[in-house]
Amino acid sequence: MDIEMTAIADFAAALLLAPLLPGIINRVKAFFAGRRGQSVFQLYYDLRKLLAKGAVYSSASGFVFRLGPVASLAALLAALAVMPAGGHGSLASFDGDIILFAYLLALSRFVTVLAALDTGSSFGGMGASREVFFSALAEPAFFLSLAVLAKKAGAFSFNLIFLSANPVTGTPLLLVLAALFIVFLAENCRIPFDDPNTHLELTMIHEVMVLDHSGPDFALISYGAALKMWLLGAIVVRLALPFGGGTGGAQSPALFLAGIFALAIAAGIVESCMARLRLLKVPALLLSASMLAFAAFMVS
Amino acid sequence: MNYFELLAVIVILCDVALCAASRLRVMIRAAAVQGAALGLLAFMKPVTWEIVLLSAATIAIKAVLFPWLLNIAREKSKADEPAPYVGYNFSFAICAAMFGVSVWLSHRLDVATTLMAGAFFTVLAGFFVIVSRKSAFSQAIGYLVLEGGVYAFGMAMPNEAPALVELGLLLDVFMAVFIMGIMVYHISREFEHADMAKIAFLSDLEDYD
Amino acid sequence: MISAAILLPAVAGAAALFGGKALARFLLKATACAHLALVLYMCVFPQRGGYWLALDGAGLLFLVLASVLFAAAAFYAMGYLDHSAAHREAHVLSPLFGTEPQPVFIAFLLFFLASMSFVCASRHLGLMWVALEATTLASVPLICFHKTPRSLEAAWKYLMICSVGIALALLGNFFLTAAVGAREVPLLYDVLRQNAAKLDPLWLKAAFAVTFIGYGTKMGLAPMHTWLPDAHSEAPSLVSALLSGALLNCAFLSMMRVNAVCAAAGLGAFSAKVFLAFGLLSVVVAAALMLRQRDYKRLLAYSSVENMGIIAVAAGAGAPYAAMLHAANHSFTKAALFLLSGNILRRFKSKKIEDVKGLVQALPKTSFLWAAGMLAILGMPPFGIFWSKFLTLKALLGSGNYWAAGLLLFMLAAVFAGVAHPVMEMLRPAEGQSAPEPEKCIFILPALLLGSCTLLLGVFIPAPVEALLKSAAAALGGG
Amino acid sequence: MLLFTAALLALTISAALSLVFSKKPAWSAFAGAGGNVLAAALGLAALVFAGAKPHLNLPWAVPGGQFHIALDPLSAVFLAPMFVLCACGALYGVSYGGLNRRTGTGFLLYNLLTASMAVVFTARNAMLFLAAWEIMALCSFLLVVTDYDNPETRNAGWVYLVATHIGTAFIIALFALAWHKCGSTEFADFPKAFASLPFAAVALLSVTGFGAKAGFFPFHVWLPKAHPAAPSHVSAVMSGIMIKTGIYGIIRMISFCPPPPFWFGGLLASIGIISGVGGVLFALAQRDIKRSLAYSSVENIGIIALGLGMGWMGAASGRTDIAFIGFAGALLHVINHAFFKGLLFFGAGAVYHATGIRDMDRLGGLRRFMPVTALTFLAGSAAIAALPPFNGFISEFLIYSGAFKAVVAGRGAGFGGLAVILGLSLTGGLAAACFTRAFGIIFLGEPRAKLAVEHGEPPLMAGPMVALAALCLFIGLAPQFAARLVTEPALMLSGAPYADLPSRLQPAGLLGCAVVLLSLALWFFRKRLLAGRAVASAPTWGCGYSAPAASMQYTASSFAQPLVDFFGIGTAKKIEEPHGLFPSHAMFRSETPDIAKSRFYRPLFENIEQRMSSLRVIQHGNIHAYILYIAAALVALLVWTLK
Repeated sequence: MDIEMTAIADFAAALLLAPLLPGIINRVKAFFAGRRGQSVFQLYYDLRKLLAKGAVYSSASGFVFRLGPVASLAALLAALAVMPAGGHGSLASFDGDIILFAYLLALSRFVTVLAALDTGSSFGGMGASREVFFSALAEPAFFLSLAVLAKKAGAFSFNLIFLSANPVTGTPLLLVLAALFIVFLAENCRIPFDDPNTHLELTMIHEVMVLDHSGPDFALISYGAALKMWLLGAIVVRLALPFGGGTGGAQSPALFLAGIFALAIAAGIVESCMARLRLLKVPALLLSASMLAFAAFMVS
Repeated sequence: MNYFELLAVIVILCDVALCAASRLRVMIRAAAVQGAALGLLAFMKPVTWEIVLLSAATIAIKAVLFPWLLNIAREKSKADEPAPYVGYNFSFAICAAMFGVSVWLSHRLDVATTLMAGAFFTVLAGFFVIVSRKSAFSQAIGYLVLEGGVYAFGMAMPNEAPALVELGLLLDVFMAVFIMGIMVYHISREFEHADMAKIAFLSDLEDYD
Repeated sequence: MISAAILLPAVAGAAALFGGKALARFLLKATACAHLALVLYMCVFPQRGGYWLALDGAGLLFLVLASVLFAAAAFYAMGYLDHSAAHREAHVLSPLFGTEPQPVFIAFLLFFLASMSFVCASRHLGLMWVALEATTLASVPLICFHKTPRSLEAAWKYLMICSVGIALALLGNFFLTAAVGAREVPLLYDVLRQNAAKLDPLWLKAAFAVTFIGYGTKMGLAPMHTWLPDAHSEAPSLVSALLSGALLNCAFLSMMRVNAVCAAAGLGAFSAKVFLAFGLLSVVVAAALMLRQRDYKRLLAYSSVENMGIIAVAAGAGAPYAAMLHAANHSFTKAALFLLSGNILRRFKSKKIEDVKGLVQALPKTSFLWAAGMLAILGMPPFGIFWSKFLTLKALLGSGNYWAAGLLLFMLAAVFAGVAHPVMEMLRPAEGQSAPEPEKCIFILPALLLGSCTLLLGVFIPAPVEALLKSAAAALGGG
Repeated sequence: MLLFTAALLALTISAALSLVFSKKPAWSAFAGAGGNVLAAALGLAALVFAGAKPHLNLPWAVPGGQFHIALDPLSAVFLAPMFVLCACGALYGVSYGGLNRRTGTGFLLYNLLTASMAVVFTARNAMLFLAAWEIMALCSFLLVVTDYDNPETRNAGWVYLVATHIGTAFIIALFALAWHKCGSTEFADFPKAFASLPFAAVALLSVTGFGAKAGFFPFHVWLPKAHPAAPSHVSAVMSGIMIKTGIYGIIRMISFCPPPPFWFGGLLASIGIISGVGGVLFALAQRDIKRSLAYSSVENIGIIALGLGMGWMGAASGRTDIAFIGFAGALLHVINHAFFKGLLFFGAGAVYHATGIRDMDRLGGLRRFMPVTALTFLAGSAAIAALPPFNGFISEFLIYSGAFKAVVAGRGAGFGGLAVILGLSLTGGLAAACFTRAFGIIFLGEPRAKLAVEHGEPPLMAGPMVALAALCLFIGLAPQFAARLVTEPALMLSGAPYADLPSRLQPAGLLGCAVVLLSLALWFFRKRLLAGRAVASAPTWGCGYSAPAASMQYTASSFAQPLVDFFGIGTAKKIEEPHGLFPSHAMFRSETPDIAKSRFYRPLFENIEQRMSSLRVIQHGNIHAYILYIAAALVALLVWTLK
């Protein structure tokens, strides 16, 4: 694999800029609420603070609790290597890397859920059970969208899909984007599915799983969450913006960054305008995402 | 109306008497007369000393020995004769029907002699007695009559069976009714009655859970 | 030599009848061994047949089966008679003969063997009929040896139904003579087959139909099977072993003789259809009556009806070799199972399956053989019945009647489910089981030998046995 | 071929020896386990050094019988995992079963089971195949009912025996038809027979017959009853290898037929989806560990069926490359499933051996007592949930690639590919749920009931588990070796000219290594960070609740409740609400009976039994009626004859 310099630059950019996204979303929510809101770089400060702190481990937890954050971040970093996140080709690209990408996300979810169960508290179990339930329904939607992309692009590798001669356009594009946006919100536990900054453990999903982590572990987890947002956002962005336009040439990184920040803003807007869905209504939304992707497949 | 026609008619009349008889003694006497008639029928074939020997044995066994054996068993068991499934009068109608069928059958198989019709009628009568009478005695007599019918059918055949087979046949019939007599004696002693309708313990009918 | 095989047991029987208990027991053992030796000798050096008596392949096969089973039953009887004499005073015919019951029992056992040998060896169809009637008469006193009310009822039903059936068979024989017509053709098997073409087809078909019903009653095909479960479950176990293992085969032999004549006269298709219909009906009726059966001896009896149905189906599907192999396998397995059921009955004093608990602790050797025998009779591979069932199915599918094959497979599966459950219930452990009493080898050895015969046929059919089966199939294969 | 026959001999001789020494359990255990391990070594050597056309042909005097076995690449794919897993199972069985009077017969049956499976995979004669097939069924039945005392095991054994027998009936019908058509029982002549038989008949007979053994969804009913009843090392071998004989049967029989039409691939794919989703849903709904693992075997068989369906759909639509990838994925999943399912059953067995409890709701926090089992069970769970560094991902990756290639190809195969993707993704998500539940509830958190558990596991149990976990990781990280084993048979089945499978799997393996290396790096980074700092331990945050109890943790049924209720598979719930001011007792219990059994098989069989036992009335005991039967039969026959 000839790894050009641009791919490495994109990889580094992603690592650096990922924590910005949550900051932007919180800033947009604050703006809508008439508040000034915390600084966009708040997550950077938190990370620096957490990495400097000690840690408190629950007496009930064991080895898996400590392995959770580490393995989850490792999986996300590997997923980043496969995703052409910077506007050019990705570090590693081969037939079927979209499958590996999906299953790396599944691996990070797997170890986070196990870490939550290891705390021995009923809240950890509750969060884990809901997380597993929603991701089981989100998975088919994600794969159906990938199928649509693969069918249009005639190949099933991210690079070839994004740089393909005839990208997805027209109604199929809209349908796939809608589906992927719903999956983006579900996977990153944004508002319609889960409220990231709620205080009532009974309602949390993602937050309650990481409730017991502290110090450097919590830093790794928050950084992982930001990275995950970047990854899934990159897919939506690379599809939405009219890159390449059939030439298959490299797209300017600046345009890509603008796109991903715009996506963050859109997510912030959605979060400000909607309240959390009732738990029993969430599966309906995920199924609608699958329907959208299926419709896209039919149409294209 | 040669003698053999007469003998065939006697066989038929005995069958009718059997089907309609209400008391066991009458049935035994009718079976004895029929046995004698069948024995005499053997002389239809060209007479050789084997034929004479055979018919004498038949008469001795069917007309003399069986009635004596059955009467002994009957007195010892002191069993009263249970009513048959089919009323006596109605059995007359069945006799007529059976005779009609046997005549039709003998014409259908183009062997239309009275003896052939008589043979079929006796076989059917034997079946009827076994099926309709409840007492074990009457079943034994029914079997005897059935055997007689088949023997008569053999007589009516053009070519005669070898003597050894005839003898074996007779020996078997004798042994069969002999053992039946003993069995009836034991059943009547064991169950105090010989009504086979009541003796039906061996069955798979009891309902399962 | 052939007539010796018949006269030897007959004479021994007569001697036993009037001799003392010791003489009778000695005669039983001696005759069993002598008869077996004679039969095996006749296998090695085929005998030239006479006018009345001759041994073709089929006759020889069924004679060997009868002889082997009789030897096993004879040795089992040694232990059985000591046991039963000590426990229950039984006198069936003794008042007439004024002697101990045992000699009478042994005498009729020997008469039974003599009559079966007579059936296998007779060439003349009329003579064969006489022999078959003799087997019935010889076996009736054996069934009601213990003179319990139930065995008397069973014996009477057996006698009455079989005699009526056999009388019909005699009628069939006379129909056959009518079919021969005026020509002086004696009812000799080979002669009949040679000029079968000249027989009047209408009479021949009628003769076949009547003899089929007659001998079918003796063979236990549905709907004439009604006597079989009663007789085989109420008789002493060694008698039911002989009844199931050897007697049913003789009835099948006589039926196949008449079938061969029909096939030679070109009516093979017609007779095959009759065999197939009655065979399948027997399998269906037996399967229905085996489901949720609560008496293990009746279960074995119905299994005999089912296996006779399978043999009839094999004959009907045009696979005489499969029919012969299945008859041999079935005889060995069923006889072994009946002998074992005798052990179980003696230990648990009840024929009800739910009364038999903790068989494994109580009778370890019997329970192992019982489980193996049940697996064998259900057609699991290491045993021979699997192959004969497979061949029957192949013949059925080959001859194109797929529905019959489907029905047979379904019924076999139903029987498997129906039988496997009670057998597992019998082997279940029971709490508070008394120490297992020593099982006398006289009760185990015969069943073990018979079981190993069927295992041998399952694993590896030796060449001489193969030859015997092939010649038997050829003898009855007919035209 | 000599090595392979040596392996078979080693198995049979060691089986006999273990019976002979049954008086001295230690000796019989040594003979049995040693024999099995030796046979495994010989067998694997036979696979590696197989000669040009290795086959052994001995006469066998059984009607149509011929002892004809041969090794070919397709058999090798099934034999390799069999030898490995059976050897591990033998070692595991020594300490799991303990040394008692049953050890001798246990190893006799276990080694005979291994030998019969080996013969099933290599038999080239229908009679030998059937004999080995039924002996395998008989040995596994006797092993399932080892614990004969409790009625549940007996019932499970009975259901298993009847199910296999019915399945075998279809196979017997198939072989009988073939024997009649081509006049010989040699598999070499079967193509001639199957060419003249209608393909639908052969396909349906083999899918039903072999599907019943493989455990396709409608026929799987015996699997969740039989596997939990068997001792763990036996259920590991049954789940890992024995149900694969069904898959092997289908592949072998269809390879004799002319190239199957498109609908056959569609049929297998739809069976795969139903079995996959249905199996994992019922695995989620079970509280008994081994029942859950048994249902997940049904799911994995569904995944294999998806791969095969993809293969045949690809072949039918002329795309041999899709066919190749589909078959390669299915065959690789056969191997992978054998390893990780065996590992999981060993883990469940170790838990049962230590605690005597199989109900997950009463277990928990076992990682403190059984660290090795916990670690290996974690590896097994990750592998079965098809997560990257492990082997489960590699085979599903292949099936996915085949499906995506079909989607890219478009037209008919496209929709087939989409269906496969949908089935696989749903099954993957649910499998992750099922096995996070299994591992989390059993090994993590606090013990939910008082458990009398001694620390650590016997070495003979830990060894095989570690070995299998290492094997799963090795195939996951370096898939090119396993790919080489699978390439040839996949080529043979798909008819593709040439395909470079190792290079297709290489990147997936490399990224697996990347994940492992990154985790290690981050682990040491974290350890260095915390080196100097204060690391305290405190009770878990219970949102301020004053007296948190271990029983307040999420249990297996509550963990699965959202998913199980969403898909609605007939869970029966028994609830006793607390009532009164000071409620004393409340109880919630949920039970999920098998939907196929309760809705389809039970009513069907009761109906049949009802109808058949109505025939019993003919045996009522009255002699007169009996004689009427004879008369009626005579009249009927005469009328039919003379008409």
